[in-house]
Amino acid sequence: MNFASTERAESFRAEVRGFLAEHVTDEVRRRVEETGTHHDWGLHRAMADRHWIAASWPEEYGGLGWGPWEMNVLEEELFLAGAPRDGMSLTMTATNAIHHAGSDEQRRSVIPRVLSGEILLCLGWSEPDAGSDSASAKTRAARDGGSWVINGQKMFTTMAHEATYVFLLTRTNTEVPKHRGLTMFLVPTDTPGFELQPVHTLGGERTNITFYSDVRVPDSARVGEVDHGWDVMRVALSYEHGTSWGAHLERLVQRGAAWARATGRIEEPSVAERLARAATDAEVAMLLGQYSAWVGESGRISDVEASMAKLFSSEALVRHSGELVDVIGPEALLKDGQPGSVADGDFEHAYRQSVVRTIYAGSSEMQRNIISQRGLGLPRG
Amino acid sequence: MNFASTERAESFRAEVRGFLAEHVTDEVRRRVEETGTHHDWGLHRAMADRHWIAASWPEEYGGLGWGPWEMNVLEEELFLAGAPRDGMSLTMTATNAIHHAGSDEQRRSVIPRVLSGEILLCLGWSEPDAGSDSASAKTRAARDGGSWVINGQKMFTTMAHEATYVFLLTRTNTEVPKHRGLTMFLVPTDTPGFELQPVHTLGGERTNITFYSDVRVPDSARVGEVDHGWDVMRVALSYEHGTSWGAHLERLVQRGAAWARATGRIEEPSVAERLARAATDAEVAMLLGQYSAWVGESGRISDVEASMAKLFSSEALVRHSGELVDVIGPEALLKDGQPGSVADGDFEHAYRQSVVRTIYAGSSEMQRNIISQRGLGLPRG
Amino acid sequence: MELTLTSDQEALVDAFAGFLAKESPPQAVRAAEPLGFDARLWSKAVEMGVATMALPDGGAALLDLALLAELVGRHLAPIPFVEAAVAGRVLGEQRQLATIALRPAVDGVARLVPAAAVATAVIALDGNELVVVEGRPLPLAANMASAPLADCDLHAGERTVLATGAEAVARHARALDEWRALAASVLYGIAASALDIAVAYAKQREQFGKPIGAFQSIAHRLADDATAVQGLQLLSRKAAWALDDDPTEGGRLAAMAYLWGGEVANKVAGDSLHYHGGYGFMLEYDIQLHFRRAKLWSVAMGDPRAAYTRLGYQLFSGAA
Amino acid sequence: MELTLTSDQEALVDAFAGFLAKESPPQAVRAAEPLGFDARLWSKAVEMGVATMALPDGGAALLDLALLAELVGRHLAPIPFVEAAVAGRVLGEQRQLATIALRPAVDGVARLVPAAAVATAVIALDGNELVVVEGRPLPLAANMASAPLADCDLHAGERTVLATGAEAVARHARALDEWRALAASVLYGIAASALDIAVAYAKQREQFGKPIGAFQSIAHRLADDATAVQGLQLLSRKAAWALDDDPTEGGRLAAMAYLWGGEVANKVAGDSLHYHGGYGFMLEYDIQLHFRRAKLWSVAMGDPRAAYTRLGYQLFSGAA
Repeated sequence: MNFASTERAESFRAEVRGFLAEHVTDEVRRRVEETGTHHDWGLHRAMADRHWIAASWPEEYGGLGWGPWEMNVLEEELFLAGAPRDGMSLTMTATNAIHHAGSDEQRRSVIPRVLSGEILLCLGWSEPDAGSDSASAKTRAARDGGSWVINGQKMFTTMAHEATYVFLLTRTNTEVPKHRGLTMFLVPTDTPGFELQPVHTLGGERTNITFYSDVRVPDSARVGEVDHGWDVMRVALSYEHGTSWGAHLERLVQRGAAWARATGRIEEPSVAERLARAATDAEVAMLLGQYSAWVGESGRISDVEASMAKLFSSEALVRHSGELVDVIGPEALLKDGQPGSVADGDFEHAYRQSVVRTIYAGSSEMQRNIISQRGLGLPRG
Repeated sequence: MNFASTERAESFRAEVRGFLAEHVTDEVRRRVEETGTHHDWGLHRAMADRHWIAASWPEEYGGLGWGPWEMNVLEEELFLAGAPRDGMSLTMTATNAIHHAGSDEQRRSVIPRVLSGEILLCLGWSEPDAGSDSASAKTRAARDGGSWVINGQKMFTTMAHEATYVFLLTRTNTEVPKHRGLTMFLVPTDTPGFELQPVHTLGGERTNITFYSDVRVPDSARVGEVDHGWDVMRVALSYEHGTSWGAHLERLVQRGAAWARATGRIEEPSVAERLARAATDAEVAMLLGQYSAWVGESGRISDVEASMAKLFSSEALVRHSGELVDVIGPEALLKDGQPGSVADGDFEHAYRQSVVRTIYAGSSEMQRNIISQRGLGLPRG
Repeated sequence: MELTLTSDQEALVDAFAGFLAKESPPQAVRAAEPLGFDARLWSKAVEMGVATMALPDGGAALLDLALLAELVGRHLAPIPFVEAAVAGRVLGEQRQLATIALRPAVDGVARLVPAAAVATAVIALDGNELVVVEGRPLPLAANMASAPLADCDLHAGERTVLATGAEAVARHARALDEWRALAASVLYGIAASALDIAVAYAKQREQFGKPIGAFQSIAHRLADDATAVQGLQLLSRKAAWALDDDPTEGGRLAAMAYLWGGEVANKVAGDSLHYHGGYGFMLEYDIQLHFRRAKLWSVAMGDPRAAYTRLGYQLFSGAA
Repeated sequence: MELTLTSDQEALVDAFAGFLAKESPPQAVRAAEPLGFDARLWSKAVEMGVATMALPDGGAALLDLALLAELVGRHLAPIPFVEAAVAGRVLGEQRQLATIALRPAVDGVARLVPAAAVATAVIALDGNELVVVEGRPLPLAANMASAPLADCDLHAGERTVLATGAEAVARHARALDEWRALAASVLYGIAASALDIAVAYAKQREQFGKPIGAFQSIAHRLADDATAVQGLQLLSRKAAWALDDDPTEGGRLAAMAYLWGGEVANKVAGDSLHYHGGYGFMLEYDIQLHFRRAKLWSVAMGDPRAAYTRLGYQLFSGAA
């Protein structure tokens, strides 16, 4: 047993860090901030050039064969650099599912363009009445000869305005229990009848509502078997669990400590104490993430471990982003660019953004269900 | 609207405080500590002499006609003085139910002896498999001619070793839903077949398991109608809700502040801060209790308000008793009488005792159910 | 203790609640962003007399003002009711429109003064002088809460010294106690409204075939939140009452109410936001308005932890 | 990162776990109260070699000791394993039975030294001297946790100065880092065992017609607790590993692990006690044993809040 990172991982780390220092410029960050679109085509394509978009994939499929451990390093560094990554992470969640469950034609037509950085995919899962409970989706896909006609509406289709396809969850059967009447499609966003409406959020991120009015796709757009969409979703969901959420908190602590040192406030006992507590939580959060990656690296299912990492780090981020604002006082809430604003408005931004991290990619409540039921073997309520 | 106490209540307060200073001697406290029996006959009878045992009752029934507000003052002072009060509070919970639901004969034979301080009653409600869920009681009472034969076992029959009667919840019908097959009895503790076994607890309190083996009582021992015991229980439960739980916390804060001042530790910022936080919670806890008393005084049902007061003050007590031990360090955990022990071991004692206060008289979970369902109108789970 | 509102108080609350329900709906609150000031709303409120009633001869007790401040919080009304009330009581007269700096000036500048971006008079403690500086509204310091904060150079306008030395300090301290009590009432209003929104949403929103309010994980947190909100109502009202009627307790209670209020409002608004799932983050839902405002009110005077420490010294240190 | 135990580690853990399961069941833990020491158990443990393996030439890494300390915590074993291990590493040899004072002596007296009521040698920092004082076990300072604490007069026995000045301070600081890492492991063991007890009870105990573990209010808190326990396992093991293998990180991680460990163990033991309802308070249930011990371990060095503050200075203050 040892906690040392591998030389290989650390040499990746150095390489990634150097790359990000070059590509995640202040201009990139500013554009992300202004548009709320957490994606930068320049960064994305530069990463694609290095095969980092799907680095975990075998080399024969266009990846680098990195294990969860190296992927964790990559993600940690992306978070620590404050790099925009929604585009690549949403795209890869869908692409992993297509890789596993798609048709040969889908793999051929979609995957190379994803890996080259040419296109993005987005996820059409949530609906107005189906948030945590995705399986109760009502967006309808009806067979019409050799094609399907889709009608409905999806919430939070983040990145739809940049994506070439929506990886769409639809209902194809209402006569069976909800999990058994779902089918997945890959819907091109230029299909007639597809429309979107931007949604602006508290954290500054832009997302979308997407509308489907008699959207017609051929049967070849179907991913997986008819009425077996939930199986495909489960594959996708298993890739949605990142492991490096703790890096958000680590970044916040580093920024907070830099501020406290620069202003001399670190000399106040309660400031030192709060930063030490935050740093301790960050250490735990990073370790839980690394543990989850290590379990994955060992070839075991790491759903419970991933849930622990996500639950702990997102809840800790909420606590500590609030605490840091308290430490700093009203100046912490000034917008970036205002006279007297602190750390480029990072703390007010973190405070606004943190709560959403306890919601997306599985709310804290869903994570606690997974941990208590799958991890501890407690009965369902 | 005003927050001033009434002159009448404050003159009670002065009187009660003087009385307690005289009767709650160090010797009384020591005996309570040693035996774990939170009752002192001398104090109890001195209170009975003043008609304080049932001060809320009308004068014609042997009380003083005090409203919830004055009762709250009395209870606050009892808590602040660290007076033993299990004997009187358990007795009065049962006696209130007998007063409302008992037969004339029961009222005549029991109540005068209670009010004179001659006897105590205890509550036989909890069972091994029925804690928060009292209505699932299994202790069986079976009719046999003109009498009843009782068999079963009760947990946490606190004060049974001093009491003359157990106010006993039994099952008389297994063919109906659980709440509708219960009957209450008043069982003399000298009845053959009644036995008890002491139970010693973390907080130092002594309670008992009571056993009922072919305990035979006449039908005149029944309180309320056959199979309508739950109605009687509800009356009793409505009297179980005290309002002055906050005074426990206030007492702890006062002791903590006295210690911090005496040792000079109050000059440490984090010590001052923690005491101020505890004092703030104590203020809130006392106010919630007073509010509940005031709602009761106004003639309205105060179940939600009482639940809030109990929930908040017991959970705050757990937090702050732990914090105070932290502030003081290992010395806080020394037993009373050890060289270097702090405040007569009050803090280690409070730490051990505090958690049970989140359990008895309705666990925090039960209080949250009451608040969310009756207070906020949320649906049952 | 008598917690029923008097008939006068009830009439006052009813009138102002009706006014704000009509004139300060969420659309108006949004429209007033990012300055956080609705001039039309304020002039109507002034017409109603809510600004003048705060004055020493306006006939209102601080508790009456607290009841109005609760409503300002509930409706997130973009008017400097609290600032103007406190400043008016310092000046003894109404000026169009006065406010007060919560932190002592440093090098002659009072930083992030509430309402200074819309006020024409700023009261501040500048060294050992209590001053009022009159001039035009100052440039907005744009912030997360859309509050009309501004920095104020105390030598840049028409400066009048109101008091010096101990008197200056005492008058400023009294004003801050009043501000704390009224800010606690605003925080109560924000928290109570965030709770109402959460409860309504939890009853209506269904997941897994039942209202989310039927899940204990949400219902029990709401019970804790409701308890905290009830406690805050009592504590903030008691603080306002005590500042008038129980002077030895007023300062202590105002400090407690303000600090507790900050904790409660941030927790309840944050919880309510969380229960909304993704919807809470959509700017078109109202709860984010509460979430952003609660935080600024709670840190307007600086680090709450430091304030708890000062309160601890004040309450328990033999020295103080 | 490789988190699988080596085969040596696994053998060590299996052997000691088997030993403690047999020799230190809850009855034995109770029987050892209030002194908190089972002499027979300790001499068997010494025979097994768990005391000597801690020595510099005993061949054990600190991580190996941490794995054993976890088991001491899990079984609440009434033996001074941690104290003897840390003291042995200071002395470089095994003495029957050495311990170490965690706080510097004041006026020549080290207060509430762990295991000093059963030890014959006490190491302490006395001014700028690192001393060992030999003599008989000292009178028990009876305490809530039933731990063999005692006050030690550093001039009352046979006193040997081990080091002076900077060397004394450095050796003592190193020993405390080791103590912190091993104490964190004990706290992990207590927390993990309290969690196991809670989970087993929540599956078996029924109320309102279902196991209490099916209620979200309990299940979700258990999920939080399980997460904290997992985090503590990782952090405490990493701290022990780093003290040997990554010296620049060891002290920081040991401080974090110990402080976090105290929080987790107290929370999880308190929660577990709470889930037991009234039964948790019956002395015959085991969970109260965990609850009482967790608190002492967490405050043995004094106020954890002050320790967090020192850690903050150490991590972030340019001056340190």
